[in-house]
Amino acid sequence: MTQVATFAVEHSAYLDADGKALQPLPEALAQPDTLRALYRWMTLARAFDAKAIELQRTGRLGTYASCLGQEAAGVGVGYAMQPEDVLLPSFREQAVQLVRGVTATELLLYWGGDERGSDFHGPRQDFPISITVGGHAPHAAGVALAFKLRAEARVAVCAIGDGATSKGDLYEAMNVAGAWQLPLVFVVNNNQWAISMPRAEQSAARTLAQKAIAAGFTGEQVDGNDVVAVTDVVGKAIAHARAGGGPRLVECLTYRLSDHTTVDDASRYRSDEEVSRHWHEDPLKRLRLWLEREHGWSAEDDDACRAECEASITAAADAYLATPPQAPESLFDYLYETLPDDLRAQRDALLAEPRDEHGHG
Amino acid sequence: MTQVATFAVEHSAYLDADGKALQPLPEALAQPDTLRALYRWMTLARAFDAKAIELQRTGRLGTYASCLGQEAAGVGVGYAMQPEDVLLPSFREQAVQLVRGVTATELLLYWGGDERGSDFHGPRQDFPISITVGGHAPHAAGVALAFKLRAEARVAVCAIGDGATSKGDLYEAMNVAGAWQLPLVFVVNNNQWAISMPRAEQSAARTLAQKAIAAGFTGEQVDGNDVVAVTDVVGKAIAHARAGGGPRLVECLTYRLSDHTTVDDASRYRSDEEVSRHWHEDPLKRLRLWLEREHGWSAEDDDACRAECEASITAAADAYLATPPQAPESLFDYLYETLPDDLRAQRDALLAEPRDEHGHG
Amino acid sequence: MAEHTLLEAVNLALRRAMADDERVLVLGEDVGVDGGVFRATDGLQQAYGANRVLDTPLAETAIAGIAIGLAAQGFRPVAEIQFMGFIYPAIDQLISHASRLRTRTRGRLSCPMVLRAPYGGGVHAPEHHSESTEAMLAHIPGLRVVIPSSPRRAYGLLLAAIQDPDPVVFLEPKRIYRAFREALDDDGVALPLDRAEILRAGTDLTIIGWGAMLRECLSAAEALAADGVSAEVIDVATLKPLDSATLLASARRTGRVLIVHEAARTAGYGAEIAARIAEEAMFELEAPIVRVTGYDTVMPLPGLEQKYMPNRARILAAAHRVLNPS
Amino acid sequence: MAEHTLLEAVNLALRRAMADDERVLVLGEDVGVDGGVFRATDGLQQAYGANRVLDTPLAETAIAGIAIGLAAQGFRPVAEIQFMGFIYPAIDQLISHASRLRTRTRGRLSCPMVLRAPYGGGVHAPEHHSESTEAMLAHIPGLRVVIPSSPRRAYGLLLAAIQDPDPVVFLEPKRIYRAFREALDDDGVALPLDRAEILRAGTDLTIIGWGAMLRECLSAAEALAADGVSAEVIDVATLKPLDSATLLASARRTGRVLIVHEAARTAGYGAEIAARIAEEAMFELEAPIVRVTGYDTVMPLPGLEQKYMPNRARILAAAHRVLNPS
Ligand SMILES: Cc1ncc(C[n+]2csc(CCOP(=O)(O)OP(=O)(O)O)c2C)c(N)n1
Ligand SMILES: Cc1ncc(C[n+]2csc(CCOP(=O)(O)OP(=O)(O)O)c2C)c(N)n1
Ligand SMILES: [Mg+2]
Ligand SMILES: [Mg+2]
Repeated sequence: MTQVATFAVEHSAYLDADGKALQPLPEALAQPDTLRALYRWMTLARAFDAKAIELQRTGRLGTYASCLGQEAAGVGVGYAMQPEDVLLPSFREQAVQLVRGVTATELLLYWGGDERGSDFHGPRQDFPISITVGGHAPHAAGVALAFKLRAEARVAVCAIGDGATSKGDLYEAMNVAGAWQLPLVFVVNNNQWAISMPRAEQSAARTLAQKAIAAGFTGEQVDGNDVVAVTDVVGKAIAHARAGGGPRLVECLTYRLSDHTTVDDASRYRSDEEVSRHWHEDPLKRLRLWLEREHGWSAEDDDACRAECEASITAAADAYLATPPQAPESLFDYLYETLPDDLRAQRDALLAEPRDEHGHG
Repeated sequence: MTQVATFAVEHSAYLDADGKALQPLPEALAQPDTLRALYRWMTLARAFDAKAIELQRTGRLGTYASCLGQEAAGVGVGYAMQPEDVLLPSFREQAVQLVRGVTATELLLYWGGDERGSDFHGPRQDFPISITVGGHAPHAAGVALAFKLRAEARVAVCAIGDGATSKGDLYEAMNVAGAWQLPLVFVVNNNQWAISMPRAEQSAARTLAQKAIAAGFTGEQVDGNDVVAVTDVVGKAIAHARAGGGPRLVECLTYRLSDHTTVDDASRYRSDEEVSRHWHEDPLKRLRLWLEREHGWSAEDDDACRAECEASITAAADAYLATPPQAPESLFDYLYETLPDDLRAQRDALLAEPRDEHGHG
Repeated sequence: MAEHTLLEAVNLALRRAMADDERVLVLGEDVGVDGGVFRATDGLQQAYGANRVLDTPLAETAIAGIAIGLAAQGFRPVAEIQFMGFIYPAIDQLISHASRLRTRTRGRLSCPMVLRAPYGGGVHAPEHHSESTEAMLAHIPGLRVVIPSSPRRAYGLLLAAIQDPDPVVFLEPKRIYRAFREALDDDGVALPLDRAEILRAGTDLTIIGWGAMLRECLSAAEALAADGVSAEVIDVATLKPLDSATLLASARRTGRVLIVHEAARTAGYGAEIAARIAEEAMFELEAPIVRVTGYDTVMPLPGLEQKYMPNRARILAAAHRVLNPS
Repeated sequence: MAEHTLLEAVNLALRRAMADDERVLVLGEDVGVDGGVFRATDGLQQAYGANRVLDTPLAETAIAGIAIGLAAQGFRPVAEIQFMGFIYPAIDQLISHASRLRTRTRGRLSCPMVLRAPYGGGVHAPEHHSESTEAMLAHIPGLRVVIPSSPRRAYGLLLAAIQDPDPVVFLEPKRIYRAFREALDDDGVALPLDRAEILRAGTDLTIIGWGAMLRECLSAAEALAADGVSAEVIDVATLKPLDSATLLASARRTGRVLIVHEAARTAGYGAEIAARIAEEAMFELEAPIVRVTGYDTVMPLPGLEQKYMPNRARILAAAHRVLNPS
């Protein structure tokens, strides 16, 4: 027997759960302004999450998938991207989307059951949320191929969960991305659960990063609750892809502190004890401790930051709640660029139905 | 950065292209009787192939996918299996099927467009040929799961091509097989081409064996033109799976000496020079040279072997050609166990049509 | 006799089938420990163990394909697809393999599997969670497609589907999972897989539907009765094979036919029923056959969902057209 | 004007589209160096380079999904699925994404892609190589489904499909890829994507079909003419959106309708056409609407293929039933 190939998976981390540095922070990210900005984005994401759950609980939002505990993985990815890059998000990427410039009002519209929430006014080329697990991965390959064919220095970033790594769609997209050396970064948000399926039962692969080996490119792990590590490692992967180096996969090790969605009851399949244990890993806490220790961040600073974020989210929620509903005929109006004659009668029938006016919720 | 996982892919070979031993042959396979049996199966497979192509060229068989040059990969797998194991073949596995006990007449019936060719009288639980590339891989996981649930010491063997390794179906099946530690061996018949797509363009993965890393189990390479190596390595993988060790993947490095099928013209996408070069690797030749050198195999022995195989295939072909066609209503008779009332009228309509009698071809 | 919801009836039928036949297995995403996202498989893993109730990785192609392999090996797998909107990665397995294994091998192998999925709209769910594409499946030769409309029918039809020696797609109208209860005897008695049921007898008009739409149909029939119109309401129940005889007999009796489904209109299954009646009973009709269906649009997010779904008012308006053809 | 086969017409249309619009890309298995297993893309890679004609790995989900990504980015991808029998792994991408991208984003993104696939039986091919499941696709809101019946129509319809701003599935009847030639001007003129075409005018009977079946229909019409029956033959061409007006007008004129397709009968697209005529023009018909279709069985291996396929004899037998309803 001869060894014909060997592979390794690396893991990176900068800040531990107590906000202590495991190694010197990367120069570019170590600046207090940058760290404060990252912290503020995470705080905003958490405020958004809380508001969304509140709205859902009071019947003013639809089923909602919380990103509680995963803010670092989200914000780090958003921060590592350039505006001209394109994000293809799954349904738990509110944090990335906020950093990308999708407004909280748009996100609420979407989760409130209104398609206009996906008509982002900020990142016009970003993809809408993919509810089909893994279904957007091939689109990411197509977007990245577009960049490559046009010789644009842009990168597609496809965000998926640990559960999605079991889907053939993702694998096919990864294999093509490798074969064609596409400028595409896959970010696996490994929050340890796919509804009730724990990570260990999802796959016998020791790491999800090693999924990339099958497609012929590098996969690596990062502490997904360490926003510095996520920003750094994803940033490098994006830079590598932008420079023509081909795809990369980054597995962010994090934890879903919430139920799967507002219709899930996670206590059916995991213990409170497990969840509490993971609160210790909270991504906000560790960066706050670092900021306190290294950059004089005070309780007042923290309160102010939180208050500002909450106010901005409340304003967004008010704007959402005040948005009049879509016209029913919009069902037809966005189906094709031009409505085929064949559908006119159906649209007319819809218009002939009695209309009741109502707001969101 | 910390290394959290490392992997390696091994390659095995015993006989080189000139029939010289690269290392001592495994005891069990080194016996002259065994080697002669393996050689005879390969000769039979080649005779079958030649006959099938002759029948196709003369309008007496449908489109046919030749296994020329891949006899070792096929025979080795068949030889390594136990009768109670289950084979799930792709469409180029005539050699395995023959060893499994599918008759040449059945194979010809199938390729002649008659479903009865998949009603194997030998290996009753083996799956029929899967024309959908990779589509049978999930079935293999189901079969292996059945064995595991019933605590039977049986193994499912799923044969696919290099092209199939790009399919999500295969990946999903592999991932489940790993997660559930199923008694399942995947054999990748890497014949370097998927119709016109060369192996190197199919995937950036350096080896196809490493696809298994994504699913958390071992993948290895073997010289697929060395029937000793194939039998040995696949045999060990099967034994490992039978003993409860979980799945394995074996990549057989071989070469498709023929066109993709009888409707393909490979000269459009690869050079004659490339093909001739690979004739040097011929699996029959190398074992014949070994038998000659080590076990006194003579030209007469070889002629006799070939003649016996050809006669048996000719008899099988005659039986095929003499088989009366199926009754048209068999279209309905095997659709459900009991034909639903709703289809009776359609069956009656079919029966009312004028019938013309005809044989195969 | 205890009263049960449709969801409980599904659970009861699964329990009963697993108790009676050890070849019956349940597999799917979150069906085990969690008991299914709707709780259809609640308690099954506790009762029958993790070897008979298997949580699968997140992979619908694999789920369907594994069920095929198990079925070929003599098990009776009942696989769940979490929502019908995620059935599409399994369609290749259904059309290319499950439905063909018997005919492909001339009966040597067969595929006695059930693929269950909650289907349909009206529950204010995210995108892809309100699909109703039964017509695509009913086009596939070799499959059976079954849709219950009540707890009792869900129980009997699911038992039948599990006992059937061929592949069955069993679509559960999630909108009425918990909408009402029905007295139900857990007696293990299966219903036939090729019979429509007349839910309400009538003489002036035949209303044909399936799944959750039948509640709208029955409610419309009630309203028509108040106006002195006697509407017959038929639950198709087995879309494939279709019980044409019952539908045709009713159409001939009433002379007026309305077909209701929430799926998009074009190439929906209502077309098949209309076509059969037009072919077999046209001269006995007093009015054109009218379909009340979802529009040929994408099922919208919840904000406009109610605009999409056919309802009592739309059925009544159509009934009046059928009763007074211009 | 040169004479071309349907296959050559497809090739010409692709060349023309690529020459006229650099956003047009071709991708699929074996479409590049090999020129496609039927040679539909022959010479394109030589002419336009490997950056515009891409050989993909063997992965149909990816092929469809990549086309969606390209389309959203402003390209006009023309993806090939080698045979319709391998389109099923791409169905999820079609129904869940391609057809929804525009409405999902309220027009912010769109999906101007074409998915081409050879379809239909009659060429003595292996299993899965003779599929005809157009009805499943025609049920998907937001898609267009187009099927040409001749070289000229293939050329014009494919150009139109490529120019269309929304996703189009373009199914090519492989049985007539090389069956006959037609004079064809490579003038870049597209045909409308919502018009049926009357191939032969008639007064006594309307025969409606698409794809390769139209040859059988025309041949039947010929035979009927010899018997003094004037049959009108209509090529549906665009199954989605359907040109109901042309079909209804003909049905009203002749009063007798025959619908022909090789797909399985139940929930086939013939049902939709029958249902529309039954709803809109029933009182103007002199005979029941009759469908001549493939059986509700799996398409057999070549040995029995001819027993499965509708043909002139079956059409004629049905025509006589429609002409003399009992
Ligand atoms: C193709 C598909 N199958 C099933 C579902 C139902 N579902 C929604 S989320 C989910 C689990 C996803 O797990 P993971 O990928 O880890 O993402 P997470 O929810 O943890 O963020 C499932 C099964 C779906 N949306 N899409
Ligand atoms: C799902 C699917 N897609 C496409 C095809 C058409 N096709 C038949 S064989 C083949 C290439 C297969 O290559 P490989 O897996 O390497 O097997 P080989 O033919 O070399 O034995 C293709 C594309 C198919 N049969 N199934
Ligand atoms: Mg997860
Ligand atoms: Mg190959």
